[in-house]
Amino acid sequence: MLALYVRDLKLGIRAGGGALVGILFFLAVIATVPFAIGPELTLLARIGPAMLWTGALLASLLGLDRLFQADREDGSLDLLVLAAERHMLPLIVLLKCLAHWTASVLPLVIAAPVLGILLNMDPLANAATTLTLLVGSPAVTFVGAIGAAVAVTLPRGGLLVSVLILPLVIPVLIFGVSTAYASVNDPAPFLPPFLILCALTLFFTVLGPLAASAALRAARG
Amino acid sequence: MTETTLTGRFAGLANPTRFLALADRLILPMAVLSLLLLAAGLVLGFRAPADYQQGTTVRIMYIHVPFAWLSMMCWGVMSVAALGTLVWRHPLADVALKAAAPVGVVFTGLALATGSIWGKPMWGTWWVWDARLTSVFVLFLMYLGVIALTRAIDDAGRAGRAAAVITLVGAVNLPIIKFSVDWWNTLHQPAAVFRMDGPTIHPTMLWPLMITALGFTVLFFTLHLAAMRTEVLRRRIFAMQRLAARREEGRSA
Amino acid sequence: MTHLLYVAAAYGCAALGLGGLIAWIVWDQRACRQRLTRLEASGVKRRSERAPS
Amino acid sequence: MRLTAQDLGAERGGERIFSGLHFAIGAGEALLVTGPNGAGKSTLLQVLCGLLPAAEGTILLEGAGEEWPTVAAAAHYLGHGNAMKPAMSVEENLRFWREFNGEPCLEVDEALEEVGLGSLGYLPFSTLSTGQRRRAAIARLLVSWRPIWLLDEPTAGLDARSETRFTALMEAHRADGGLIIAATHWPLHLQDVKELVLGDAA
Repeated sequence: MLALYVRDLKLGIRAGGGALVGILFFLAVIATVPFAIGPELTLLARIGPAMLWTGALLASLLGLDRLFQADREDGSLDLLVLAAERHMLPLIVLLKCLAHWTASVLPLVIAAPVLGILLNMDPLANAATTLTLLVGSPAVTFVGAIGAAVAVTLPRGGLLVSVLILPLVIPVLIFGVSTAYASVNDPAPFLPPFLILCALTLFFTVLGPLAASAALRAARG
Repeated sequence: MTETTLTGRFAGLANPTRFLALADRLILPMAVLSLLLLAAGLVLGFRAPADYQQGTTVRIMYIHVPFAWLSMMCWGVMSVAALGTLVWRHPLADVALKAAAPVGVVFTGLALATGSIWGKPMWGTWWVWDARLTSVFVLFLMYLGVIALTRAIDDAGRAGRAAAVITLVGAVNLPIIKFSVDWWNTLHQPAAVFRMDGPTIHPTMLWPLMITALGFTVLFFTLHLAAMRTEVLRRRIFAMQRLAARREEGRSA
Repeated sequence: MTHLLYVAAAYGCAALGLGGLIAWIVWDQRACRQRLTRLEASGVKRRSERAPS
Repeated sequence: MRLTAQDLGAERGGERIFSGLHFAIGAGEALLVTGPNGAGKSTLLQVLCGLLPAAEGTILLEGAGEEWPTVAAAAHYLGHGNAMKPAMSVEENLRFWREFNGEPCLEVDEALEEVGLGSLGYLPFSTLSTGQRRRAAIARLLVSWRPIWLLDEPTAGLDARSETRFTALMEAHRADGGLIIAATHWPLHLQDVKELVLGDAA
């Protein structure tokens, strides 16, 4: 099983993989905000966490449709489904999601604090946003895997994946951003939304692979 | 300027093998030269008196300003290489372009980093949307785009031509970006921002700046040449890999 | 006094950036040379080399 | 080990492809599935290995012991795709499949030698020609042991020499007690082969 994780990780990082595109998209989204809103530092600081979260969310949705499409095109998806006796399919999907998260989404989380500086966020908000991104982004990948599995047979599934799973990802966005803001303006509680965010991630860690493997099997017919 | 004479020599180097031989001979002396220049420039710079207003932070100027100049110059070199690919059909032009982009992105990134570190004591924040810093930031994005483009397409010829077009389009747009960012900046920025490198630099500081700038320029061309050499080797590897596969195919049929 | 800290930070950052770039170029070059020698070891002749023989 | 199918039927996209198929294959035997294009050869193979649900009829695997509970667990499926990643080298691909599929059999370089790609292991998969890619895909069958081989157009793109080499490999597999079901247009020069013709003749 580890071999699958290592293989997908290697493929993700290579030039052709989605990692570079995700980072570029995230950078572009964050870079355009100040030009639209103006170099007004206080305003930028206020919307900083929201922009980081939206940018990271959309960037990780971007690379998701290639999650199963590449394997389907060269025929290895059939073999992965066939190996269900030896390795449970949900486990295979879980590992592929983790590999995709490490290759494409983790760099986004690492880049977030640097971009936070561009948005003139103070260190506390920056750290809180990065923490929530680190905790919340796996949920996005796991939910996205369901969309990717459903859209694997469609020729141009890419866009459909984002539309399909955007509503499912709204809760993660809400709790992520509210946790980030709670760190800055004191009255707002920090721990409750943060714990809910962790719960969401754990929930999707289970639901995602299960639903995605069901969708993959259903897509065979 | 150094750049045009260099391309003159590039034109004579159509044959990659001759280029590799020249590169092997040139890289070491150029590296040593750049180290010497940098050492001299920095020593002079640190012996010059600190700025009356900023104190010792002005010494960041000796690396920030060269980085900023080089980030612009690198795009110039890439544009010449782009012309080489599209107009003069020089076989090594797209290699020069693909090799220059990573070096350019590092120099631009360092220009931004040193600029923001230099700005911290003055403006109290790490990043201010100052007109110059912003346009260098946009340039940084453009470098990343070219790098992504040159690595996305595996067919070298097509990738070279596509990157050349994007580089030339970028070069044409640089002044437009510069102008619009200045306008955008003055439109919103109420406070007058401290000008980065002050109109009149004291001669004792000007000399070290010139020397470090020259040192960094030579360093840039050394790294560019080394990156080009690796790129030529990589192309040779791809060709030989296909040959190896063909050869086996031929033998087994 | 903290000003010196900023100067050190700037130079440190520059050294890190340039060091990383140089390391990447050297590493990339060594990787390519290794693959090249391996290809040549397996007896693949490039067109230009083959022509004279 | 015996694989039997009783009045097997399959649908694809709501349309009945074939129905009422009977065959039984024991260890060491081979079944050649022939028929015009679209007669459902590939569908039959996918139904056998469980990739597609069977519309009617049953598939029975007897005498395989608990080591091979289902056909899917006991089978190698070689489809139209080669299941290899172009960006990775041939060796890396095979090493991945060997580790992922378990039951290691031949070493990677031995398998490559068997299919005549011994010297090309380190090349990226993308630089290989179609025939060489198919041979690399065949090498995947050799690196891990599975008693049942379900082959869909295995010799597509192979030249004469590779075909004879592949026939020898299949004979060796049958000798080891494995069984083969191959869907193909071209004859595979295998001895005492059972025939199953699909399409209008069935």
